[in-house]
Amino acid sequence: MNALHLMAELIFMPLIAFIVGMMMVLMMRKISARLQRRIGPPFFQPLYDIVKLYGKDTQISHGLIHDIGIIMAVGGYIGAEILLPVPGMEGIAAKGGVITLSYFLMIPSLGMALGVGQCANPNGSIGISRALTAMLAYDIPFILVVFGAAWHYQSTSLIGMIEYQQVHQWGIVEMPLLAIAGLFALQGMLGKQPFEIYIAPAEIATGPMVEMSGKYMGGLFVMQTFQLYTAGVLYASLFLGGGTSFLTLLPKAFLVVALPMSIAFMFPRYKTEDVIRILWKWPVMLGLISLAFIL
Amino acid sequence: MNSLVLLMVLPLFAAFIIPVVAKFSSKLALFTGPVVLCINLLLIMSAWVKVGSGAHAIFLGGFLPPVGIVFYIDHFSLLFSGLIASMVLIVWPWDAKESRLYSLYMLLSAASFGLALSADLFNLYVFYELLAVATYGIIAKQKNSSATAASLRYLFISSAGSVMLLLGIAIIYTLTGTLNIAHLATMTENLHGFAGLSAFALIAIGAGVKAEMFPVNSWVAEVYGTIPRQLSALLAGLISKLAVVLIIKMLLMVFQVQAAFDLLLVVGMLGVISGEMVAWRAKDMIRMLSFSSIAHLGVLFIALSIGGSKGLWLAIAIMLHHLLVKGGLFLMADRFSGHFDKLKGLAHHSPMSAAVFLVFILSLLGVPPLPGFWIKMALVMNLAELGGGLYYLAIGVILLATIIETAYMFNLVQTMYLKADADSTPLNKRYSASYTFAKLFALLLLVSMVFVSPISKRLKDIANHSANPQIYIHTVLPARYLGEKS
Amino acid sequence: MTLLDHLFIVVFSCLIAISVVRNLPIVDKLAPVLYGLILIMLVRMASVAYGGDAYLSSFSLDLLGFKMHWQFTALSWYFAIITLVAALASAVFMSGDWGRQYREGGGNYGMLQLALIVNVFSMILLLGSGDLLSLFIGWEFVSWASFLMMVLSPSKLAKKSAVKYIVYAMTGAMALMVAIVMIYAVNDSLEFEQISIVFAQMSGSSQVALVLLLFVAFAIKMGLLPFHLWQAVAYAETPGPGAAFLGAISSRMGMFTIVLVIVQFIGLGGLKSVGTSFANMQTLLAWVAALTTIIPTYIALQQHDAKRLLAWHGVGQGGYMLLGIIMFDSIGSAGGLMHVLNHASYQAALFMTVVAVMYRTGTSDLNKLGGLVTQMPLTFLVMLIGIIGLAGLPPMNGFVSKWLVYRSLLVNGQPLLFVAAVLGTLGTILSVYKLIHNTFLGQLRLEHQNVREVPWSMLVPMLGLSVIVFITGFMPGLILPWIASVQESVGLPVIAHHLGGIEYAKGGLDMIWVSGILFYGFGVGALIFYFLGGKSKRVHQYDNYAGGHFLTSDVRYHYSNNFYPGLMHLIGTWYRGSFQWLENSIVSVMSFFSVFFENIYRAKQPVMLLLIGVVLALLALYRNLGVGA
Amino acid sequence: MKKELKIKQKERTNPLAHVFDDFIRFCQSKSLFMLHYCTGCGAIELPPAMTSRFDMERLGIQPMVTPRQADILLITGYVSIKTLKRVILTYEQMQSPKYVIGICSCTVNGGMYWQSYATAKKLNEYMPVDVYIAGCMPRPEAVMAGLQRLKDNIRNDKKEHKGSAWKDYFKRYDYYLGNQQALFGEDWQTPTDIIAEAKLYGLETEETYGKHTKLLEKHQTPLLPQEMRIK
Amino acid sequence: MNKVQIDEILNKVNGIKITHKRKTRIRVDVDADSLPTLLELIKGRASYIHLSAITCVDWIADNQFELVYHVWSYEEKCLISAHTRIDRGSEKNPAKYISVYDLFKPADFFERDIFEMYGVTFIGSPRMEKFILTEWNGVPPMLKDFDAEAYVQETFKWTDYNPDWLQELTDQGGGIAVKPEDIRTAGNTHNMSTHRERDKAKAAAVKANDKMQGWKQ
Repeated sequence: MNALHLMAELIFMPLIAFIVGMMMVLMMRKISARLQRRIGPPFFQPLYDIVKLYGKDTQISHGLIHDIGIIMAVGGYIGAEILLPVPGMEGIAAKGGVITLSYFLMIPSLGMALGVGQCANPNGSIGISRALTAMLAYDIPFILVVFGAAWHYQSTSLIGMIEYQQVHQWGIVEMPLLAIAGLFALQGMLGKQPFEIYIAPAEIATGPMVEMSGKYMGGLFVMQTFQLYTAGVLYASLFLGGGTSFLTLLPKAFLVVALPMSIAFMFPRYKTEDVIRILWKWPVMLGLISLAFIL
Repeated sequence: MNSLVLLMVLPLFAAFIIPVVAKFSSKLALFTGPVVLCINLLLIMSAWVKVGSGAHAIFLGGFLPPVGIVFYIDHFSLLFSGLIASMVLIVWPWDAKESRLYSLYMLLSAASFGLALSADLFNLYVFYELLAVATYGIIAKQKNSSATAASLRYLFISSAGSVMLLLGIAIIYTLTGTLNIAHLATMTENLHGFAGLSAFALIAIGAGVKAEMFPVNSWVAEVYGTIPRQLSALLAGLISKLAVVLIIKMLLMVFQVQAAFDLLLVVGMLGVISGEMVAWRAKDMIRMLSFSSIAHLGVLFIALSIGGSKGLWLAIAIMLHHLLVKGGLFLMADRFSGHFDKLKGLAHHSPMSAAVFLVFILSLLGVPPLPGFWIKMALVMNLAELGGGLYYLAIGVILLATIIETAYMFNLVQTMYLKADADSTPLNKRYSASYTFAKLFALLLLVSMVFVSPISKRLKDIANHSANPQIYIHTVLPARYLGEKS
Repeated sequence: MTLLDHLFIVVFSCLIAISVVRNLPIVDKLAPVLYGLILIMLVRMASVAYGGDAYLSSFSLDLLGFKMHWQFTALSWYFAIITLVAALASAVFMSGDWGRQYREGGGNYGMLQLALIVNVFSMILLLGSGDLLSLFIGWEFVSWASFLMMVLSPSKLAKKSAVKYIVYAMTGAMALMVAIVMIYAVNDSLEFEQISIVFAQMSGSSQVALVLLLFVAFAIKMGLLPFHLWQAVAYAETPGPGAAFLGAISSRMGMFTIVLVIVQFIGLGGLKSVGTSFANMQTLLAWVAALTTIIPTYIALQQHDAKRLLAWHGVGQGGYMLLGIIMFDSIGSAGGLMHVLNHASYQAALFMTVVAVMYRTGTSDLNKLGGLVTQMPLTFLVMLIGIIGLAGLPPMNGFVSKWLVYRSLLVNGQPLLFVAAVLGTLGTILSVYKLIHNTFLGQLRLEHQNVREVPWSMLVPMLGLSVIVFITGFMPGLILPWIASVQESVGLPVIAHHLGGIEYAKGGLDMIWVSGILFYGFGVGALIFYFLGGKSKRVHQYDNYAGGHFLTSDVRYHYSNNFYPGLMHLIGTWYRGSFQWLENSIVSVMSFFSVFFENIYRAKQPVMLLLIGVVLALLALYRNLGVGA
Repeated sequence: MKKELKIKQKERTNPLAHVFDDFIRFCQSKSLFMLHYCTGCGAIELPPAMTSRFDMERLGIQPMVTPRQADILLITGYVSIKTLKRVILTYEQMQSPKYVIGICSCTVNGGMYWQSYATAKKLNEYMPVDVYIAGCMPRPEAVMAGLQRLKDNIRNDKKEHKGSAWKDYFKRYDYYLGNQQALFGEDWQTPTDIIAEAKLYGLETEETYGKHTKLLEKHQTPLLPQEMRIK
Repeated sequence: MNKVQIDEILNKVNGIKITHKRKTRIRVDVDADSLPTLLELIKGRASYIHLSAITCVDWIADNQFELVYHVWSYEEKCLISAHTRIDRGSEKNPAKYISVYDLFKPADFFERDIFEMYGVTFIGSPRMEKFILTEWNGVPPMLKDFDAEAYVQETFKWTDYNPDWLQELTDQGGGIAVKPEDIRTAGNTHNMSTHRERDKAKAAAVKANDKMQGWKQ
């Protein structure tokens, strides 16, 4: 791991994540448009949005913790991207296993929660309490999936999992039920339509993002790109054998993200307790059944 | 050695002289009692030195053993007589109005000395009755109606008890033809049948009335509630122990058999549980202390059921510890008593009395450095060594009792340390002898904490000496008589 | 006079010194110095923590045929160092301005200092015990010492909960006594080795009885599930930094004894042999631990008093320690042991922050606070580091020990336990955010406008503890050698470690790299935030979007009550009584019996009983005479 | 024509800044977040503009809920005086560069309610308006055309200076404040501190302060944000 | 309940004039002080339990207000509108009337609205305060003698309206023929007292405008 390689990984991994993430956001908005028989936004729309938000002349802040919250949100995800193995750049990913990665995904939500907390806006606080409850809901099936995968591949490092899958069949072939449970959990993780109670625009004015203006909102848009990218690549490396090169990894990642998106825009929004009830019932049951097979 | 008879004679004589002396000068009457007791104390000390490690028997009136009255002097009985003398001195009612109370106290001490020393059944029974009569008299002395009701109830129960005691002695007499304990000790085999055991049961329950044994101790709460605190300290602390001594004499010398031990064990356990449970609900200080003393006597019976010198040693240790703690607590109750709520905020008025109270409680519960812990530990260890389901049940009962004790004792302590508010009674701050004696007891307890091992060694010797029947028989029955027999 | 004797003498002399000087003003200066002195004495014995052999004390007592002697192993040293650091921090916290306010508020300050030193002395005594009897004596001392600490606060509820605690503690002590007696009865010796010898000879049922008794005794002190009802209320009501000390280490003495007795002498083989192959003792203990992580955490979620919330978390985290230890493999036990130190550090820091908030605002009720971050920024920083540690997120030490526990659950293939532990962690994250949000974030109330930061005498210990939380998180290698030597002394497989973390065949953990990446991410995020975006204008809290409504100061719109309504709809009904029924049932049985016995004593016809007895005796006599004659 | 007020905002000197500015202005024109304040009847025209037939998203315009995130403030229909207070508050809560589009003729000159005592007649007296879309409820095509016009204004704002009307609010704050005080009385105040914002971003001119701002200072002590203080 | 029965109940009120407009509409004229008894009567006896509205008409000429109480019956499927006249009062002693809040709870809102718009205070109504026009503290606006247009003329300044698109049109020679101000001033309606004169002036202005337009065809 010479210094140059390290520097390359540190800089390029988040960049790749950002670019691929933006393409995923575009795909998401195109899918929702197509489903509503609309044309949908132009190709570079996510880039325009982010640059416009960062280019705003004035933005308001409610205090130092508000700024630090957004920094933690973006920084947490940048850390998570570096831990996510990408073909050709696995140096650092070897250092932290899948448990560390799942914890890294919790840091941004906690950071954002702190930032929104200081905005002293009741809509934000209600949104955050729902976001954390939703996190509680989707993390149980997600952890079950991670447990099953780690147990099946006998290692917690993602690189080990990918090598295992290159040799044997893909994870989805050997653990179909677990893969479905993983998809369900992914639906909750991405925080899109059916489990989007914490951004309910009409009810609590986009929940946590109520006081985010200018570069703060830009930070959250960047976080969304990272979120989609991480979900896609993580699922791909867990179940679809990860890619030896970008050409094989990216289509899988895009497919993995496209599936929940197309489901998402068909659904209205669940109440908070229904989110928990559903995410604790079906994916957990699927996960346990498949674990029974694996163990 | 024969001067020891004076121990019993002097108080009797004083008991009848005091009313006459009181005619001339009440002050002289006041002091005759304590003077007599001091003389007795001196006699006991000299006897203690003379007896050394051996034992001595006094045959009254020159009659030879199986017939006459025998006094058996050894460290065990001297220890108890010493305790009697000092306890009666401590609780002496200096401010009693008329002299009849003094004579009753003299009668009481005489009976106690008799019980401690005499070595034959009938004599024991006589002194037991004398003791009962003396206590009725003292209890009835109180003016209020509840005292008379309590003494009436006590009269009924103890008379029934003494009837049972007499019946037991009668059965033994019919079986063996003799009443001298040493003589009985030589012919134990025909006493071990069913009749013998039922006799032992009768004697135990008969003496149990005074020793607050389970079925027959319902008088305890009422009597202690109404009589003055010093007297209840004497009764709970010492007199109950004398009744137990009676049982011990029978148990050790004659009835060293498993059935007897089991009887005592069961009765002890019932006593412990009933005492603790009711104490847990008690809302009044005196009622709580009396039921707690019932419980502790239950523990004493359990210790006795171990049998042999180990059992006796533990019993003595428990008796002494209970005397100090329960006696001290009752003496303390003189300063503050009554319903718990009235004790709120007591610790802020006089931190000293609260501290003393705390020391007594901690030793009662068996908190490590204090002697209570070592006694409880030794008791539980010995019970475990005996093995067997019943003994483990006994351990369980003792420890459960400790937990319940913690609960209600510390409820009381907690109310003490709360902020005082309107309706808590002000402490009667006037100087009272019993409070100083309570502090003395506490001091004794703390001092004994340091010398635990030497004291325990001394008690072990006493127990070994007095627990084996052979020494007893040889001292009481002269070799001549024995030679013929064997 | 070995080093251990020096330690005992120094601790005892400190006890005497403080008890003498406790009501004089110089106790504020003296107490921290004394604790520092004891800490130095302990550090001198550090060789035992780096693989050295145990220190034997020259004292030995022979009472009533029981021999007692004292020794200091790596395990006792590890717990002792945590106790001393926690005691030093709370002493410094106590002796400054908080002490002055406590004195003016009518509290008995001298007694609190005395209680702290008594606690430390009894804990050192327990940790140094060499055989079962000295263990028991130390155990009683510790129970009574923490009772003394709890009973000091003037409120009536505190005294009631203290009495409830002492009853629980005495039950535990009695259970321990029965176990010791069972061991002693076999071959009359109270040495620790006896436990394994006796356990081997014992029949199946008495084995179960022995293990259950031992576990009940230690579980009560540690507040594991069936006996957890006393701990939260008792620790929450203890005055100020006393709660910090008790919360941090007092209940972990149960963990010390579990490791010492059950893990070291009964061991995995013993536990597995007890009970059927499927439901053996190890799975039972594991499930008690798992339930202890979940249930108290979700009770904590409902509390609206900050101290109560933290106390309930103390109970919950105890479950992690047991879960780690009960796995008996190198990383699991390392996780359990390390969690003791980690939890002690951030629990003490969090309790101190709550006390600091109470010092300034007078209340710890989460529904009456809010927006204090601008007024008390340093306290906020300490609480932030504390809650990151408590929630177990990367840069802090809580993450390392939780990672170890998860890793061992993964290796041992325990999916249900794994999910239970994760449920506990997520519950912690939720309730911990509620804590920091309701006190420090959100709308600042009118009455707290001029609240200022707490004085330095309270800040220094808090910041010190949070530095410990961060350092041991960033470089867990600092304390892993201690844990390795403990594992070795207790007979567990030793963990392979380096400064950054743990090497493990199938995926280790390197905290230096992980934290490095995290801080690199934060750096890049800050870079993006400050350089790409323009200047941002700070605005007042009333300049807020409220659907076009003009916000004014008399409207209180800080969202704090019923913070997780969705979750509470779903699981709220299960937790209403928070298992209070468990306790009430025992009490009602007890009072039933006592009423029953009381009636016996009040019954008017005891004489009847006697007469029946007499008649029986007569019958026996008649029968006997018939036979005898 | 009103004279060109020089603002103190320093023009960025380095050429890269200009390239950067052009790119940002291009992106601003391509992505606009719309907050439509359905005051009057014009609001019903916007759903069709957003849905499949006209699809505003093609132009990069998304509906947003809170003023903090929004760039365009669509005032659809007559603005009663009571509503005008909320509209001004919302406008001030939006972050610049912000644009106001007045849909329906009621915002232009009072429309059919021109003689009503309760409605504000000209919207641009109270806040700078970029684009008016006349029509007593203009059809969605007109709305789309208006939005397209706004995008063009933003893109070539450097030449035509039609895209930065928002600066006018800071430059001639006193004029706007005067009109507002005329309607709502002298003690009219909003929680946002426009004067401090103008100072911070260097958008103040001599016309920002005047008689009306003095009146404002008399009635309102500006809400200073609580700063973190250690001691 | 047919027409005869309802008339028999209504005639209990002395001085009442009943006109049956339709099966579902009955108009009743009654003097001011006997209206509450009428309402109580029809509510109690004839199941007219729903007071759907109270309206007020400003007869400025007769210096009177006319209060109309519309009461609906669900059983009869019929509405009784009770008309009454109260004195209009003046600046110094404003118009007063008794409130029917104790009979019909919704009356609270209707009376509050009439108080705001016409200045009639209802004694006994719970909240006699501003309802909709919280910003308005001038004359009650629905009164006839309040001229909204005059108010508008002096509060709002009509700046000349020549936006740049109009500039371009005029440069190409087009533009507005008759400026809106001319129509407004030509029409000059604000001092016309009756509608008819205003309409006549408006028609003249429009004809002038068409004439101008003529040249464009």
